[in-house]
Amino acid sequence: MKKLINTPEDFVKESLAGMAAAHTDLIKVNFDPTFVYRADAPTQGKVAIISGGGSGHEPMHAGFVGMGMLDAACPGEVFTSPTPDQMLAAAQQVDGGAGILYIVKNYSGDVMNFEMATELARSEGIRTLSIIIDDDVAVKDSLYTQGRRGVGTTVLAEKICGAAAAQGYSLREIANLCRRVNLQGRSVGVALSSCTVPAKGTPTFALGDQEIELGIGIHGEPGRERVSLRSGDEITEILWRTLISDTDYSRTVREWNESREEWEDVQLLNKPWEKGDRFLAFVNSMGGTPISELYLVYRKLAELCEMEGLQIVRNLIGPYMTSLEMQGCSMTLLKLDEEMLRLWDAPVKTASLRWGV
Amino acid sequence: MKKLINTPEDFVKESLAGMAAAHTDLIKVNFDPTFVYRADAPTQGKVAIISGGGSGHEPMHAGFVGMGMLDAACPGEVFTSPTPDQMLAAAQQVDGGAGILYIVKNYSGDVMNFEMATELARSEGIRTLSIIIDDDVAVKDSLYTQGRRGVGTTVLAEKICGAAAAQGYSLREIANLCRRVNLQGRSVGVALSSCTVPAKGTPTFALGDQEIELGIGIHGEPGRERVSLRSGDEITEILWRTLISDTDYSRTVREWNESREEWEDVQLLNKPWEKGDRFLAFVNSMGGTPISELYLVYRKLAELCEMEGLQIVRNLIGPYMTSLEMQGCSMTLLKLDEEMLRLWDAPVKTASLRWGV
Amino acid sequence: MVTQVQIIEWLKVFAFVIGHHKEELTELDAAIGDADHGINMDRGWKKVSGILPSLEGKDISSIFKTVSMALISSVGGASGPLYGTWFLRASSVTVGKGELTARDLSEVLQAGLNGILERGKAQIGDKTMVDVLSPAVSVFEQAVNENKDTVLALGLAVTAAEGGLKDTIPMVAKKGRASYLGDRSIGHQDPGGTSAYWMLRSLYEVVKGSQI
Amino acid sequence: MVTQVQIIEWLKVFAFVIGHHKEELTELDAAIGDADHGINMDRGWKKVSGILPSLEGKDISSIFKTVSMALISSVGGASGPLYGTWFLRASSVTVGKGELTARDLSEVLQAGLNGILERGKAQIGDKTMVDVLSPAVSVFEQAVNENKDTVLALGLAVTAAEGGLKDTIPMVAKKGRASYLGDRSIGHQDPGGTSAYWMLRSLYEVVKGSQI
Ligand SMILES: Nc1ncnc2c1ncn2[C@@H]1O[C@H](COP(=O)(O)OP(=O)(O)O)[C@@H](O)[C@H]1O
Ligand SMILES: Nc1ncnc2c1ncn2[C@@H]1O[C@H](COP(=O)(O)OP(=O)(O)O)[C@@H](O)[C@H]1O
Ligand SMILES: [Mg+2]
Ligand SMILES: [Mg+2]
Ligand SMILES: [Mg+2]
Ligand SMILES: [Mg+2]
Repeated sequence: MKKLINTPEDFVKESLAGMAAAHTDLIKVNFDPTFVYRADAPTQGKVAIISGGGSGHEPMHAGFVGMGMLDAACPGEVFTSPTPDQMLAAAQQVDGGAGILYIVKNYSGDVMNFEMATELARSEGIRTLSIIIDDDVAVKDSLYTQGRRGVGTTVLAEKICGAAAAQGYSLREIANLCRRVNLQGRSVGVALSSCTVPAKGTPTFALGDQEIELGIGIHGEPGRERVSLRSGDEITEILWRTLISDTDYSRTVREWNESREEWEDVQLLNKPWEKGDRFLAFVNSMGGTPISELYLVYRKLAELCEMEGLQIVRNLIGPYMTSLEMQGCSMTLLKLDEEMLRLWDAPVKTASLRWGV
Repeated sequence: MKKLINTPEDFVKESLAGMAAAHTDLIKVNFDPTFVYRADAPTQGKVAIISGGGSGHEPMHAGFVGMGMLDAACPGEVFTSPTPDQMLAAAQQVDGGAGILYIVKNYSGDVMNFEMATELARSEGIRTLSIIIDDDVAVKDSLYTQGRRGVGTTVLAEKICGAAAAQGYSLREIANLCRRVNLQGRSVGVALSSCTVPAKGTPTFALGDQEIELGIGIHGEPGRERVSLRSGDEITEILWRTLISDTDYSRTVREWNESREEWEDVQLLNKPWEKGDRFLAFVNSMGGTPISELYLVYRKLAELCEMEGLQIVRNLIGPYMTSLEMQGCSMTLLKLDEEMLRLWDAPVKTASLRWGV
Repeated sequence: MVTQVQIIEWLKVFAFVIGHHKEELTELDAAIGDADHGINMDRGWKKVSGILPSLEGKDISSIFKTVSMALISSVGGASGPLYGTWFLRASSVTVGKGELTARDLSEVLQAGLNGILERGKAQIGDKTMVDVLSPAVSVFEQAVNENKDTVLALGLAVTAAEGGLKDTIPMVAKKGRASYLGDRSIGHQDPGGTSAYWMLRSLYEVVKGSQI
Repeated sequence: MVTQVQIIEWLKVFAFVIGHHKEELTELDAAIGDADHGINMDRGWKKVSGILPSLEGKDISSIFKTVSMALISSVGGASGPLYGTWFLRASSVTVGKGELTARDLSEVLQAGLNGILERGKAQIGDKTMVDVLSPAVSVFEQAVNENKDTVLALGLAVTAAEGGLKDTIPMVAKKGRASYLGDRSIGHQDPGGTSAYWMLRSLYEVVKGSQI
């Protein structure tokens, strides 16, 4: 294993310390428990958006803490969910009195830890809701699995909800918006190489010289199919077809019912896409793939969408949700409505996403 | 070789096509000859800044075309200098009547091609100057080599000169500024892995499992020393020491003499650094190293500078000048004066560097 | 009877066993998960080990509560909240107790399992720790109902747990990361089930050992 | 006498030879440069090949000028401007010529070399194409002064070029990418020198062949 690290145990903390040192105007970091938060938090009267998850996906999430996006991020160990005490402490730190939204990716660990945190925060009198992102269409079934994983749409939901919070939306409105974004986003990834978790020291999985894994998860979870290496255009077309041919995904998720003060199972169904719909296209590097290749993928993606009558009106291209040094990319299409488009365009100032300011 | 590409021959063009498709508001791309230029060029009365070099270093340079930075970029084939016809056509496209500055990295191919382009552009009546960036302290001698290579400082010079051009500086002023930036910037890189040029299909060099190459060039040029793998902090300290212990670098470069209308050899000497000086620290990924590791490097770098009494007042951390999918990083320290700092902070809106707007 | 001292001894032994089996648990998780179960558990149980000396003399419920908090705040992943919840529920049903009768222990095991079921929504056959804990809880309860003594009942429970653990091998995972593998999860033993088996086995060994 | 037809034949043959030695040139460049010299040259000379048919009947100076422009705009790297400059200078000294005497050819070779020296600032012994072209130019000039005929003079020049090429092997590179290697460049033959050798050798073969 070759990495610019000291010891696997210190990797996350030292990386966060460097990040905080680099962006003193934007963020602060707290250790024991670990969380990164806006330097100017709390903003009184503003809903605070908190996300979190295992480390190793940088810049997600800490790189998205700042004006117009996240108020705090809770990084776990590499590829390991953070813990409820981190999430609670972050909530206490950034609560501006208007409530907290936890944006949670659908991994069993993340979901359970954030559920505990939601219960803890609420019991401490902080009005807290959580919304699950589960947009990875590589997972077909929800009945017989943990359900779809949360991937690319997470970044887009964080941006859109962060803008809504900055504009004074209420907690309930933002939770509804976040759920809507999730139901209109679909993602799928491909790995050209594995990655190595520092604590393990050897690659998470093995891929042959001429093999790629379609539908890879961001922790190296096995995808739909292992196929032989093919051209960038062909790979792009396969990913794209996987996205557009996916319809009617239905699942049950647990959301907090504020009137009954308990968890309730909610049945959710993905929104269908139609010709003429407008999209945000997100082509994301898994970490080891340079942006030149992402642009090559985007070129074909734009061509395919155009042919199919799907309008790409915004895009995001780069390494935003990585899997350490894994080579490959993920593709997310998010159907935009007027409100989401406006919120996407709103100013944002974070370490890794910035415009309008 | 596993990459998201179609054929090696089409890689650069297809990637640029995707880039242009993604950023229609910012840039346009021309093929035959190939160059990327600001969608709103030319800006009448503004000096135009043009850079270029081999492809494979994305986002440099095309990702820096836009408001407040480059007016055009000329990408060559992967790791191969672009040609004078590209540079001339770019100059003709973006010339706003106030002249053109070519920012050139010190590689024999780049230098000679840009020299020819300067002669061609001037013979076509476009007032053109060129400044050489040669900041890679890994190359010790200038007498017995091509001299130091142009690396990290290039990105910083492009930003600073682009801001100066936007603020109405004259061509001569910008050329002087660019030269000054170069004389105050020092860089050095380290490779943890090689990279594979698509047309070749096999790694440029071989590194053992426990080896790293200190002082690597951005095309995989051999560095100062091949040493055994060590901790991120140790590597950071070695790179940093290489930078701060470098003084009095002197070389002869060729600049155009406008009064004599011919090339003249100019003797240049690096500016020394002193305790209390203020710096921009640039920690750059070689492509395959994720930002989490860059932050870990930055943490140690900041600590070392603090100890040494060198003040880091600005930083840039991320994959800005890559070598395809190479793992490793480069470190640049640029001593800032008041004017450079002000120009660094000025608004910039490009595909890969954006703030203030 | 299981004494407060035995409880602390059990936690110490379990922490040791986790450290000892760290690589093995991680390898099991590498096959069908994300190769961190041993690391996660060891991180948490190292923390518990550090706290244990300060718990000598405390009542059993407080011990469980403290262990729960330590696990919740350090294990992470899926197993953190699950083991954390197990000890939280164990704490709830042992308030004020200085030692546990066989029936008390049965309640602890039942409450712990219920906590895991509520938190994780797994069902029997989903290839999780539930498949190990659930048969053990039933067998223990039945043994207690038949007035078997604690050691014997625990022995039977551990045997049932071991059976449940082996049964996870041919199962298709339906919860946790392993569920993404679908049929490819067949043929591998569940890592969380394995650590849960060691939790019961450690308890049995401690309680049995002190009796001799 | 070298006729206009022979010049075109030469360019054709050289383009073919470059294509044929593409991998070899690239391998030489891989050892001490960036593994693209064969690719660069082949890209340029493929382009020249495509243009050649349209040059039949043109005067030699125009042919050289067109080839120069094609090379400059397609080879890239260091060799693009160098070969481009060679042909540009060759064009300047052949204005109005339909065929070249031995003395004309000597001037072409001298002008081309001077162009490369001005553009690249390399000196003899820097391990570049200069080390191949320079001895060839001197030998050719001397042979012409001694009134040797073109074929013989070219033969001597090619032999000198080959000697110069072999001489690059023990040299330490001081220009171009290879210079970063320092002493590590010793023991490798210069790629640009190799292609330059083939340029002269192709000319010789064509001029000799047509004489028979
Ligand atoms: N929903 C669930 N209910 C019960 N047990 C579960 C559930 N999800 C996962 N597990 C258990 O957790 C174990 C994995 O734990 P661990 O590897 O520490 O966490 P993670 O899967 O987050 O990496 C699995 O082997 C399984 O026994
Ligand atoms: N300054 C120079 N003067 C003369 N020849 C040079 C000079 N720099 C490089 N060369 C020649 O160019 C060759 C390399 O060409 P090529 O590989 O095509 O370009 P690059 O080095 O830009 O990749 C070298 O082998 C050498 O012969
Ligand atoms: Mg995990
Ligand atoms: Mg080259
Ligand atoms: Mg795991
Ligand atoms: Mg080369």
